[in-house]
Amino acid sequence: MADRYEDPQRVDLRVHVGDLILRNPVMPASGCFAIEYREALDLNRLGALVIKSVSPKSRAGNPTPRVAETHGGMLNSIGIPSKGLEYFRASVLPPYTAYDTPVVVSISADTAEEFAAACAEVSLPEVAAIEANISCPNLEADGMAFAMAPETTYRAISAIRRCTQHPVWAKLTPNAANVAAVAKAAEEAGADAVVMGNTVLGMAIDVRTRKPKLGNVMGGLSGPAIKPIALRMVHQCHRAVRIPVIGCGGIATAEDALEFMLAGASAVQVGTASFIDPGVMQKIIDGLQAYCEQEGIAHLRELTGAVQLDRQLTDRWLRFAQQSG
Amino acid sequence: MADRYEDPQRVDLRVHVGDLILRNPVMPASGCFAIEYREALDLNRLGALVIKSVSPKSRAGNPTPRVAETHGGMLNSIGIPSKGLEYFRASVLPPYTAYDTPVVVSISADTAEEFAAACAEVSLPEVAAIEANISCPNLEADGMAFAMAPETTYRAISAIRRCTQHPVWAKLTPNAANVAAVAKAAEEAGADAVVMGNTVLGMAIDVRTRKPKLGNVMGGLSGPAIKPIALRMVHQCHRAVRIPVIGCGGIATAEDALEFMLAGASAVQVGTASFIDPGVMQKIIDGLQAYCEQEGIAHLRELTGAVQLDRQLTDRWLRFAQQSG
Amino acid sequence: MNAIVCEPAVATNAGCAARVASYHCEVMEHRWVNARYKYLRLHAQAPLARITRCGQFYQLRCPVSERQQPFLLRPMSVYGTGPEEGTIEFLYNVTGVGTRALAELPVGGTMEIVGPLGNTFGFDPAYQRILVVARGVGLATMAPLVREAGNNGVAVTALMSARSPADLMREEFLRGVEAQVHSVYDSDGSSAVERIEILLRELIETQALQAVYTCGSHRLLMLLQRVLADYPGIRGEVAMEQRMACGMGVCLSCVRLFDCGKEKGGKQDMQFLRVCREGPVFPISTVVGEVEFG
Amino acid sequence: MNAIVCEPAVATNAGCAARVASYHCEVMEHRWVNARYKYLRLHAQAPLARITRCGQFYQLRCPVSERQQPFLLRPMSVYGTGPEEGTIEFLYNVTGVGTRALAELPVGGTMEIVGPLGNTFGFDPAYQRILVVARGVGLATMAPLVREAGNNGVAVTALMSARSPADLMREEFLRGVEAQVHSVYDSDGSSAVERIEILLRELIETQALQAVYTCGSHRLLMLLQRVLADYPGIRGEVAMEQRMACGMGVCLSCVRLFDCGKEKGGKQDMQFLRVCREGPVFPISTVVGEVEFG
Ligand SMILES: Cc1cc2nc3c(=O)[nH]c(=O)nc-3n(C[C@H](O)[C@H](O)[C@H](O)COP(=O)(O)OP(=O)(O)OC[C@H]3O[C@@H](n4cnc5c(N)ncnc54)[C@H](O)[C@@H]3O)c2cc1C
Ligand SMILES: Cc1cc2nc3c(=O)[nH]c(=O)nc-3n(C[C@H](O)[C@H](O)[C@H](O)COP(=O)(O)OP(=O)(O)OC[C@H]3O[C@@H](n4cnc5c(N)ncnc54)[C@H](O)[C@@H]3O)c2cc1C
Ligand SMILES: Cc1cc2nc3c(=O)[nH]c(=O)nc-3n(C[C@H](O)[C@H](O)[C@H](O)COP(=O)(O)O)c2cc1C
Ligand SMILES: Cc1cc2nc3c(=O)[nH]c(=O)nc-3n(C[C@H](O)[C@H](O)[C@H](O)COP(=O)(O)O)c2cc1C
Ligand code: FES
Ligand code: FES
Repeated sequence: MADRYEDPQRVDLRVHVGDLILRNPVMPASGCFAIEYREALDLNRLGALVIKSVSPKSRAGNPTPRVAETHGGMLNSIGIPSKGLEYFRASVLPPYTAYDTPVVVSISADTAEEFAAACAEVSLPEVAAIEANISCPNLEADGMAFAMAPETTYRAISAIRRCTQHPVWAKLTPNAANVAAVAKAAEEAGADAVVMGNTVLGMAIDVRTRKPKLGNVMGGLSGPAIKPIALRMVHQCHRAVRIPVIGCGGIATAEDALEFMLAGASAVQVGTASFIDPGVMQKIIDGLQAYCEQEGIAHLRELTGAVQLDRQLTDRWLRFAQQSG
Repeated sequence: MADRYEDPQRVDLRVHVGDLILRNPVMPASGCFAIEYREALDLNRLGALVIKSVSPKSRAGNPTPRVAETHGGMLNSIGIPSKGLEYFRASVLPPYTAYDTPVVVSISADTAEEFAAACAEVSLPEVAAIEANISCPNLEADGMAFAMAPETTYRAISAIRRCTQHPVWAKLTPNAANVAAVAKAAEEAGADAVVMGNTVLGMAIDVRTRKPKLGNVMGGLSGPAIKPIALRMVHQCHRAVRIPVIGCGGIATAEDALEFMLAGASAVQVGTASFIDPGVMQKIIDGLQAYCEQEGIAHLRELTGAVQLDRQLTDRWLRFAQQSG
Repeated sequence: MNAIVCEPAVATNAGCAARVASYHCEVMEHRWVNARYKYLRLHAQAPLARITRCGQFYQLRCPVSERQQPFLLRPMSVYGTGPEEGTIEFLYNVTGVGTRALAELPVGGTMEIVGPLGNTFGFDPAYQRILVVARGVGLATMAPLVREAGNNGVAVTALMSARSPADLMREEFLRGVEAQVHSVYDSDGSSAVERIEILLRELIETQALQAVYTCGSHRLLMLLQRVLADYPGIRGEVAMEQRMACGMGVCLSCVRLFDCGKEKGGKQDMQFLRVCREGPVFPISTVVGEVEFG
Repeated sequence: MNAIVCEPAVATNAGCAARVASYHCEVMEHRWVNARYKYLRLHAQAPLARITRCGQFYQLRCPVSERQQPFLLRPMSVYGTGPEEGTIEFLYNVTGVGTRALAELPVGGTMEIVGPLGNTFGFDPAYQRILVVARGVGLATMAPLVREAGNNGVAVTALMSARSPADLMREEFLRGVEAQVHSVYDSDGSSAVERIEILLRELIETQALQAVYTCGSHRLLMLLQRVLADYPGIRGEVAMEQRMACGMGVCLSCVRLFDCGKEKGGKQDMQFLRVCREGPVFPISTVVGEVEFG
């Protein structure tokens, strides 16, 4: 059945994320999107709609100031303010499901059991997939989170897997030392995709007042500054797992999105860039279209993992270099 | 005894790194400095001279291209080209020791034993301290290095400690998940200071050629982009250990240096910024001087760790927020 | 989109037809009005004058230069619009990275602005007289309100507070609208809270005020809250500030706590509201006078 | 600092008195010379003309704009200096992020340049005739050499290769110096290697050449290496390019492998040398003709 909001051009921008088919690979990153963006974007033209993480427990979020800018990026310590799942289902979710675009609910929770129960609760017919935010810097533990290690990742995702038939995406953190192993644990525990990645824990100080720039002292770094880190991790995950990888971190242009796809992403999430231009996601989609036309690419999804690696290069270099004294 | 190159002004810029007293906290980061900078700087006015890492084994370094720029930073995969320690002692070291500034030799090695032997070999009277580069992304192991974990850090540093009386600085990597634990391991193994940190492993792809921008595929991200990450880690190390922390990562201005000192650094290293302006270290020193004069600070070293944290803030915030529905 | 606070967010936004966009503008005029403030007039190929309402703000993409590289957009109240459809004006204080970069923008240069954002002042053309209490940059925010009053034949009393007469910017505030102006200064002590309180109460008692608006001073806001508590019939509104990232209600960085009155159960109903979305204009009575959080 | 390759790095640099600095320059002239190349004339409050030598380069801090944010400096050969002490010229191809940003720099604007960097062409004023073999941007690098030859009464033969006559930039290369010019083009097939080889051998046989210099084409470089092997008495030099970060010999990013001839033991002495420091000018005979590394 043809998607009536599908781009009518010759190029096929559709991508697969497990069993889900998205009309294009561009979706918002959780926490950097809310229904208000319908004022700036046609939500029927995005690949998916990812909602701000919700936690089953009611939470106030972190002290203000909650944002600070850095070179080529920003720090945030919003936390996950939440009025609980009941409020979420009754008042937050409905406007998103009014569109013809798959809705992804992001869950944040403190324990594996809480995660599982929350995911079960949002496994509604109108929800296309559940993103488990096992990566949000848990600041009480100095930045530690489930996705910091393969074991805790496995525990959280398998608990969730037992409680839902919905596609589960595991959102990993770039603060982990070995993301490939973490991605593998998520895959083994039954995740349908991994989202790589979240913000990198950072800090900034005002040298005049000598105070931290964030009320919460530390916070997550996002934006173009972290793009090379996220891209590297997407590539590492792509090499480590068979499930799709969704790239996230610093994407602001169609070129950035293409770089992530070449590195191994099946789809991409756009976060901070929307704060600079709320219409940026549509511009990225248009740019992907234009690139495919220029380069004669019929199906955008063929680019996933298509980076050209020359596996013998280093060997050849070393042989070449051996000639040197 | 007065240092004749010490800045003659009222402000005391001297800092202590263990038993070493530096005339000011500003020194180059290893690999971003070589004797050629004497053409652009008075090396007698820097806090210390840190030489490019040398490995006991002869190595060619990585394939070209070895550098690529990113938003607010750069990637490098130079590797550690080396002609061995004998060449180093005979031909590399001597011009550095001609100055009245402490010389720090940086060692890179593949095993703990190789590290220990190399450190012993460079424990020369004209060498003020040895920096053990246990952090350089070991790209054959997908970015793994000694400093990725406390155990391997402890092993490398204690092997070194047994073989030298010289001050040993452990250079840690931001790719580790828990730098505080790694710093603690270095301290327990007998390091005199930790240098936090090195480059963050990253990647970039040219979307036209579809090839990685670095011959080596992945490389280390440095420059202003990583500053908030390095700063956070300096602060975490400062809270975790009693030995001095030397801050490194994205420092380009006096304000940046001050931010690192407030976060807990006793001294700072400047890397990539010198590539943009080879005279930048002197400008940073002058800026520290000016800041101290403006703010009425007599001894710069008092700023170490002087960030003003309000430890009750979150509690107060939560009580405040509890009022909300 | 008036300042009717404490409705559930969903209801506030439902069916909202306003369009927010990034507008490419040309700099038509850009000059210092005193040692710290600059006046900026932009022109876009879009009917900004028509779509922008009194009290709203835009987020400005300050230019990037070698020395200043602002990343986030900067929220700025609309100081004025028109007479051309595409014309919009700002009046801003040159303080940090972004506004210093902005100050270097040459006439003929271009910049992006995102908006219109936020709610509007609650103003009724049938009012007889309003009181505006301004300090510093607050006058940029309330200038459109003064103009609207002028256009509608509503009398204006202005209480202007400044460090010294040189900082007052009286002409910049009134822009030709007739008003009864009371100026107070730090330099001669006339801006002391006790003295302003006496003046305020006198104005309220003697003038038939329907509404009081303020912006730019926490101290004056708290004073007004106290004084207006005695006059529940008078509308009192304030335009607030907070650090922002998205400016559109999405990121939750710009929250402040508000006291939305008694719930049915008798408990105070305190809510975190987004300054960029439920605000920037709030009823003065709802402001929680905390000062310890940034 | 001539192109005497393969000395140990330490010796090359020892006692080096040259000063490298970041110079703040004003843009005096900036214009397109054809569809892809721009000419840039800068002025600094420093005797750049006096301290800069033939074949050296500077690193340019390209301006930062909303759309282009180059981070690293861009290496550019000096196209000319003087007549004023503070004047320096560049001729550059607008290709990527940095040069596109550079192309937007207005006359009257300012930029930083770092230098002078690198070694120089080996040129002897006593020469009778030199041959310069240029393609594309190579002519910017060799233009000062042509001028120096002209100033010293040394005859110049120029072999210029281009896509088409419109791309040749003959006047830009010679800048008034008399020369015997042979132009070859891709468009009419005259730039084919076999045809150039015939031309080259003829020139070498018939003209009393003391030196041959080249820049801008790997293909021509390899051809020259082959041809010059038959004429060991002729000095052959090439200016090379490589990705750079520091430009000063510090970071080791700009290495290429060179063949420095037989060692005592009879083994080939191959060395990684820094294009920014031991170069950019190298003896043609030492170039290792690899093409597979970037
Ligand atoms: C709704 C609204 C309307 C405003 N209207 C005006 C106006 O008309 N004229 C005017 O001069 N100023 C106005 N301000 C304040 C203005 O946004 C800040 O002065 C400006 O952001 C400072 O930026 P900077 O880069 O110069 O300062 P920096 O200190 O370098 O800014 C660093 C960060 O802090 C933020 N920030 C700093 N001060 C403030 C502040 N007071 N409020 C919110 N964020 C801040 C910046 O946006 C930036 O993200 C308004 C603020 C808000 C929220
Ligand atoms: C010693 C030397 C002298 C040069 N002289 C001239 C000259 O006079 N005129 C001229 O037009 N060009 C010259 N070049 C080439 C010039 O440096 C590049 O064209 C320029 O760096 C491209 O920058 P970009 O930002 O436009 O391209 P991008 O592709 O966006 O650059 C990305 C990165 O790659 C580097 N890079 C790209 N191409 C080259 C190259 N060919 N050589 C070295 N680095 C490169 C850039 O410096 C930058 O770091 C010279 C190069 C060297 C090494
Ligand atoms: C203000 C803000 C709030 C965020 N909130 C969430 C969140 O609730 N859940 C989550 O999984 N990620 C959250 N993130 C992380 C983003 O989804 C994204 O992973 C990260 O910002 C990196 O992408 P970017 O560089 O494109 O912004 C948040 C990021 C920002 C900047
Ligand atoms: C080109 C380059 C080469 C480097 N070589 C080394 C090295 O040999 N040894 C080492 O410990 N660190 C090396 N580093 C890392 C730097 O010392 C420094 O830790 C890092 O660049 C972060 O600091 P910065 O952002 O100020 O550059 C190198 C960095 C760069 C950019
Ligand atoms: S600034 Fe993002 S919600 Fe207000
Ligand atoms: S560019 Fe750094 S060594 Fe040549």
